[in-house]
Amino acid sequence: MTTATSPFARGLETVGAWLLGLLWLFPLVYALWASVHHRDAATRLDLTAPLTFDNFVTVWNGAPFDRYYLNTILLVCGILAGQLVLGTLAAYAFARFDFAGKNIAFALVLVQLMITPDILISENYSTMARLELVDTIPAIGLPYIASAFGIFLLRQTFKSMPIELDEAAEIEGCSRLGRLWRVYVPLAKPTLVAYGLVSVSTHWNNFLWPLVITNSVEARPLTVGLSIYNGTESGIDWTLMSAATVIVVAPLLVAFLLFQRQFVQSFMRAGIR
Amino acid sequence: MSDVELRAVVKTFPDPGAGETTVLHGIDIRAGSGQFVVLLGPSGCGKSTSLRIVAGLESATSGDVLIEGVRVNEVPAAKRHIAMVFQNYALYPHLTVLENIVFGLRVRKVPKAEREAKARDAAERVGLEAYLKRRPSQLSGGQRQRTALARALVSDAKVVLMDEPLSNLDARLRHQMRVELRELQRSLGLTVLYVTHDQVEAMTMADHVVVMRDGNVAQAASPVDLYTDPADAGVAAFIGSPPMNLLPGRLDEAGLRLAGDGAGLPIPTAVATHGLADGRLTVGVRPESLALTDDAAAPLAGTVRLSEILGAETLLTVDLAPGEQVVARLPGIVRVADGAHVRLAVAHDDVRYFDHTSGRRLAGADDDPAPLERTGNAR
Amino acid sequence: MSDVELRAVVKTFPDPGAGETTVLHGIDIRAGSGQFVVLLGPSGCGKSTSLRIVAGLESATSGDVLIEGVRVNEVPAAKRHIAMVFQNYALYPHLTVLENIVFGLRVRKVPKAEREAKARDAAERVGLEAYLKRRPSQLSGGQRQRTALARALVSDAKVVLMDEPLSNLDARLRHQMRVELRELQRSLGLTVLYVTHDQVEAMTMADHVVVMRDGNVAQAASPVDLYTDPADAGVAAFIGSPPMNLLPGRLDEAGLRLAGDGAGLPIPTAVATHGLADGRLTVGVRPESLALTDDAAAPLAGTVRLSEILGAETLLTVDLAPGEQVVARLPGIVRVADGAHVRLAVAHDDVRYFDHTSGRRLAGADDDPAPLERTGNAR
Amino acid sequence: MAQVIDVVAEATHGVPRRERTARARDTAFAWALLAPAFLVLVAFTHYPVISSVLASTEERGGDRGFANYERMINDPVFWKVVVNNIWFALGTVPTSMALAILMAVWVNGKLKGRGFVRLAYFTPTILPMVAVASIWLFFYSPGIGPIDQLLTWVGLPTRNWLGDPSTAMPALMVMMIWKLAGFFMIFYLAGLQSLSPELEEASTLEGASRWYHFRRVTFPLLAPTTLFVFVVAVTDAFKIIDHLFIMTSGGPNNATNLLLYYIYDTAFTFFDPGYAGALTLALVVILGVVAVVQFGVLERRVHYR
Amino acid sequence: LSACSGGGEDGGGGDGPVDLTMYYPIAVGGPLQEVVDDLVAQCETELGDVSVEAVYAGSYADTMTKAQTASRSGDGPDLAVLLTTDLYTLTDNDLILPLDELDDDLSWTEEQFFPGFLAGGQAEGQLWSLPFQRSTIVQYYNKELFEQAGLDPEAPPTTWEELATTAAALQEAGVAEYGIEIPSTQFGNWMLQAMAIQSGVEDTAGVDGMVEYLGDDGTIEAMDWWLDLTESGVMPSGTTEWASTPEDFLQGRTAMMWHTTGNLTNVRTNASFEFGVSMLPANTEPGSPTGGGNLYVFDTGDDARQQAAYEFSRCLTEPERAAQWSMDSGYVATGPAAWETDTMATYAEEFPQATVARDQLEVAQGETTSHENQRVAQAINDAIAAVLTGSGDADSVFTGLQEEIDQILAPYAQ
Ligand SMILES: Nc1ncnc2c1ncn2[C@@H]1O[C@H](COP(=O)(O)OP(=O)(O)OP(=O)(O)O)[C@@H](O)[C@H]1O
Ligand SMILES: Nc1ncnc2c1ncn2[C@@H]1O[C@H](COP(=O)(O)OP(=O)(O)OP(=O)(O)O)[C@@H](O)[C@H]1O
Ligand SMILES: [Mg+2]
Ligand SMILES: [Mg+2]
Repeated sequence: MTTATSPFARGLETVGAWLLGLLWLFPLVYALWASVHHRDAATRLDLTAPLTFDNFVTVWNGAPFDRYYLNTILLVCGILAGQLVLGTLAAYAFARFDFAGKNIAFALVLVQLMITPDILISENYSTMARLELVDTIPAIGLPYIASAFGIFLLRQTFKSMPIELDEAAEIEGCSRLGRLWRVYVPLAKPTLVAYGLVSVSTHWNNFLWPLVITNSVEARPLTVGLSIYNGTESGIDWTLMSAATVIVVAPLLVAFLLFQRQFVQSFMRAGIR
Repeated sequence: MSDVELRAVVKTFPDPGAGETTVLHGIDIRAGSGQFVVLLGPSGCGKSTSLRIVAGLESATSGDVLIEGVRVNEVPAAKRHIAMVFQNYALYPHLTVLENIVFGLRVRKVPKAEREAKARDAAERVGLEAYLKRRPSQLSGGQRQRTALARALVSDAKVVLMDEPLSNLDARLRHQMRVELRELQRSLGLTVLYVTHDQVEAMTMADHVVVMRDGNVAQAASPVDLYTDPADAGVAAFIGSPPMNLLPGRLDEAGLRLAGDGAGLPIPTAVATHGLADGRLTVGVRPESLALTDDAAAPLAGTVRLSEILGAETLLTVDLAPGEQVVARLPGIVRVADGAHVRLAVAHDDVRYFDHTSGRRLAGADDDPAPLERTGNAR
Repeated sequence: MSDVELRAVVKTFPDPGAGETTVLHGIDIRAGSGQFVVLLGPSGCGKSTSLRIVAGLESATSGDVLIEGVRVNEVPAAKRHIAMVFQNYALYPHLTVLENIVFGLRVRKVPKAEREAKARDAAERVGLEAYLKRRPSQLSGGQRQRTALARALVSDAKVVLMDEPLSNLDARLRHQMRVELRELQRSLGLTVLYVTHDQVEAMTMADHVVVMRDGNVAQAASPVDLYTDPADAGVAAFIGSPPMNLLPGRLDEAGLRLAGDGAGLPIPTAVATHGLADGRLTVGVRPESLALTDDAAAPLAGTVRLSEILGAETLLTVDLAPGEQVVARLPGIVRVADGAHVRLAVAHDDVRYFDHTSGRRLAGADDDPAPLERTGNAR
Repeated sequence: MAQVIDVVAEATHGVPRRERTARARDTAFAWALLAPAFLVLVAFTHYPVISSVLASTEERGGDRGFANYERMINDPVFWKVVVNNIWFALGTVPTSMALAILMAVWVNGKLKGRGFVRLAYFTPTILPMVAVASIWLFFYSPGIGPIDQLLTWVGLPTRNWLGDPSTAMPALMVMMIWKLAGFFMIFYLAGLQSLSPELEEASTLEGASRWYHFRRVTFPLLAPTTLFVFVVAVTDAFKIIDHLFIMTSGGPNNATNLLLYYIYDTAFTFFDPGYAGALTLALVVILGVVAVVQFGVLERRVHYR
Repeated sequence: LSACSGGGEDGGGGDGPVDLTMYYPIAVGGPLQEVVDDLVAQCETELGDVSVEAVYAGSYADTMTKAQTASRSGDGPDLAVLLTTDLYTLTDNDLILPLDELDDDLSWTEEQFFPGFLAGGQAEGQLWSLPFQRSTIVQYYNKELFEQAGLDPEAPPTTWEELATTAAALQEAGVAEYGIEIPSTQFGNWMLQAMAIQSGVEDTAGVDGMVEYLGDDGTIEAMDWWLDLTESGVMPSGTTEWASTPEDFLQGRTAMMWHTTGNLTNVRTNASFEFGVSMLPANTEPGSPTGGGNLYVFDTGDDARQQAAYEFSRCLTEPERAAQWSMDSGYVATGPAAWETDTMATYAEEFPQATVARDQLEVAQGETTSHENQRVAQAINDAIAAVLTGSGDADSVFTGLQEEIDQILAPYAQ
């Protein structure tokens, strides 16, 4: 698209965007930097300091990270799958149907947005204990699979979709669920991918509830491994903490790079005029 | 058996500010099984809304929708087995042309081979074979419209609704599609409700034309009847391209006086007997009933305001008096200078008379037997 | 001064699968200042793309875009001062009709009173006064199109691009808009590039018509020249509604033989001298040049396949031989039974001759002076 | 919430019979769609909230009463954290939303190195909050932190950012803006994808500048996303407390303490579930009121399609 | 009190092994999980019929949260390592058992543990926990910087005046940005308690779960001194972060710091310079509070398990293992016997800094422990921050603080 902006203003914007980007990236860059330096160099920002991978070795040996990866991947996939299914169904109801109790129901969903599950861990622990799920991966995920955040987000997305496409599919004999699956979901792909990334990031990094509800290595996620290096009585060792952080987030960075194209695919209204 | 009927259907929309606006005031439309019914009417008169009510996309505020004689008001659109070409296409932007076309077939679980075959056939009919892999955003306007058309063609529905399905196609393609559609409709026995603004489509394709106006049915008849026997001045003025000229006329001793300095027309017997209180009426003359003449006794005379050469014919807009114009449609290319003074002959039989206030056709005029009709080579 | 020119413009799109697809193959289009230029051509031939390149919404892969003689390839759209009616309207869904219309005026900080006045005037021209407060989603198709039109009308741009701006309007409104637009264009001295599929619009509005085909300019000429002197069979077949009949012909001793059992035509002098190797050529006959006759020596004869009564005229499709049809356009309502055997007279002067392989107009044929043209009341 | 009453009223009168049956069908279907989500919501949100609020009426000794609420009204720390939270929301929400939109517009356009910049903006979302807090703790370290090093370099006096009540809160706000802007950017970016490019073309032709187009077309059309982000941003301003555990623990002297952190402390550090329940109810009420206001004012103005 | 009667059964009894769960935090950096697992395995073998699942439960706070949450669901741990200061919180919530109920004769504890550590487990005339990972506050100093500043690296300051002058001297010499850092966040109350002890305040550990020393003149004097240090510039102004103080010390930004002995291993492995550890300086007398965590046996209502848990915790705290844990973690070995083991003796020789904490125990008081302990600690921390950041003078803030604490503790007053 050609726009009214002059090349100069364009350039200025590019510079601005990049500067902001570097600023935003700085903490991660710092983490990367600290993770490959000795402890005494890490906080001195001495650019000539020698590199080392000892931190990674130390951290990797400090916890069964391989198992934690597996658990975390199972966990976030499970949560995401649940959230997408439950969220899509619920959002569809809110976005496209007019039904008795709609606003009450929506308000009840929003309550979850306002309460972080962290303060409900006591009650939720009891529930899990009653379900005999303590110390299992499903127990970590269950409280999160109905996400008000996701329902609200998808409701907004579905509501902005051209009703014409829904109508066209209805005429062609598509059932209500069929339309959800064949029209709404594919059209919401940018949002779904964005949501997926955010959800995965969130649960990948969630700590307190997984810590409380699990006891064994077989069920625990990565962040428990990371936690050993975070703010302890003896102070923070930024190099180990950074190395642990890098180990934890590296897959997320890769996932982001892989998926980012998916939410920049514009073809929204081309079929309608 | 797949006849469709709207009975006394009223449709009201909420309107910002105005509270509500009623766009259909109790219309009755019927399309018999296997019939091709065209809805015609000015922009905004409720054509699309009527189709959408038949399809079940909009619910009638009151009145009944019947398909095969059964009231279907409560049946959801997905269960009505109707195909539709939307005025705004409504193509799925995330699917290719092929996928768009087979969408309904996939929904109905038609086996893959079969649906591909059907889709290819339909694509060929509309000339899109080369574009099957494209997304709608990569198509031209006409190609999008044809995709929408093909999508309706592959469905097995016996009732097909089409909302200006050819409006963005060129004349040649449109001619071709017209023939194609009509043949398909006949061979499959489809019941078609078809909205168009194209007079030619209306006249050539329809078994039956429903002329709508302001949310009412103004007249429903066969195309020829509509042309020759318009129920009122409004319908008369709407049919034909360019439409019928409507001129104010006055009966006096000498005859029927029209605007301008022409000689006027002889009083038609039917009208004379009709007893018009003040002697005023509206006279309808089709452009093609007018011809240039040198006869000083010609009923109409005026100065040429505009001459438009269409190739096969020429349209002459003639100012009769201030604010009074007639359009004459003359065969071939006719060059007349703007501002020239011309006289126009009127084919008497082709004139229609209407009440000057209500616009109703004057009853007596019906006496003349099918007056526009003739046989043979007139030219 | 606001002439617009495309010079040797090539446009290539990336195409899924195929790598790239070239939709414009180096076209030259020129619209002089104050000219009304119509782009005509089959669906998908590149008309909208050409307009978008002029507007700056699409950049030319190669070639130049000139406005007022200055190359503007690099000038962003916003600085080109061009108004456009988009084929798919591109209305702002969140703004009312009024807000849509005044959008550009607000951009330009036109004082509120002035822009309201302008908008109301434009809305009145297109008959939308009653809908100013509505959102696009609450409008009918035609009303949306008119909103898009009004939006272009209020702009002060001297160059206006219109992409099938009347395609969804009824005949009456379309006629009215045609006159309106033309007047506006003349009085403001606008340079208009206008895409249409409507022959009448093309013929009546254009100072100049550019016929496009497959991303090339097939012919550019005044409307009448185009009609009377088509450069090749393709253009001939595209102009006119229904278009010119193209029939295979053979020269033999007796004369020019056409398909079917008709008597054929006398050999036109021009063609005879042209020296056709195998004696084969393509003969173009406009539907309105055909008339029913009883003369046994009529050049064409066949059985009626379809008769379409349009009211003012009747279209007769006649099978001459298997696979060979002609369409005749007869004035008035003509009732002929399907399957009847008819003979058709041909107005000799109106016949055009084309090379049977290349489709080129045979040079000699140009000798005949403006043959379709006549004066007076032919009927 | 408020609209509920309308709905109930609307459901019972003024609707033609046939529309009522269609509505009944919709109702059944919609609730079937909602059922799985509600099962989980009720089990893991509503039930625990109710039981913790019930616990708030239990007093030491086993009686029921409102002592915890009385105590809340008289608790200066409670009022302090509420006020803190309001400032925190005011300081973070508008800025992070504005930045998010700016970022989204930037990385949606034809920027050079778009993919990289996009990743840069998104990193705060990827990084675990505890790690982020540790890193920012370092950034803010008086003297050795990069911020102070920069200040020293340009000759400005350094500060004890987190140790000084007047700078601790703004310092945390900056970090939160950093954290949230990139997060919201993703949703704006997805929202931008649903806008028809033709609209930008149309307004460009009319001579609209990018800013004008943004203001008059893009932003209004992004309203559904904005409503979402706004509600989430406000609740997040009340909800995100992970950083406090590592950075300030709410100090110095409650200068950075937030309501939820106080609730958490009360429940799990002070072992006072009753009072925590009362505070929880206060949180839900505050956010609920804010949400009702947001919806009441905005939902009506949001143009969905 | 739901504790059931008599813990008569010996050694877990019953048939088959008893399955126990133990929660433990890791409060000092590094991979200590393996060490814990090793200790646990040793005791499993030794006791024979118990099997213990040792669950890492995050920080002390996380562990407390987890223990509390799980116990409420009847799914709690059998034993856990928790802060000694959480004692009253645990008893007030009926989560733990007094060891007297499990063992009629607890005299062995007096032999095995330093009395200063043992005191942290005593309340209401009963013993509730066994010392496990214990610490005190010590003074770390950078010998190299001392030398550079022309000070005697073997003569760290032993009084407040000396501290102030040494710090100022270090700073003036330009060898470090700050002379001393005493962290005031997170464990600020602990630091303050140390200063109060040094100013001669008694019963800072609290009496029967009540805290009464905050309004004392000595406490206010301590606070004033602390404020002086920050204001004189030998220490950063405002509050000083607990978590980043060790880093400042390791970076040479500060020449001295007060910090937990739990940090010893960390400093030892990461300091690129010679450092010394000394007892905290005295105002009127030397002194420091103890800190760290003890092993608690939880009230699970199952006699066999409770008994087994007790046996197990006893095993874990045996001198050999206490010595090993001390060397691996940096915590102070909990009793004389542990110090006398061969390995520990060698270690102390190699690394004499480790013995300072032990020696300091003689003048140590227990860490402040009260009902509503965290709330009280929070209140103290807030008051410290208020003074340090200049929002009130020590006198009025601490008088107010004592009133506030009295109010918090009023329900527990007998
Ligand atoms: N983004 C695109 N990618 C690939 N091909 C495209 C794209 N846009 C248009 N085309 C192709 O370019 C050709 C010309 O398109 P254009 O829209 O200019 O046609 P048009 O002449 O306006 O047709 P119509 O009358 O149907 O609107 C078409 O064949 C179309 O399929
Ligand atoms: N959602 C709506 N709210 C209010 N009025 C509406 C709504 N939809 C349509 N209308 C109005 O109803 C009338 C009929 O609309 P409809 O689309 O049926 O017209 P149409 O006959 O198809 O016209 P066109 O030929 O222009 O497509 C129009 O005047 C239109 O403005
Ligand atoms: Mg319509
Ligand atoms: Mg086009």
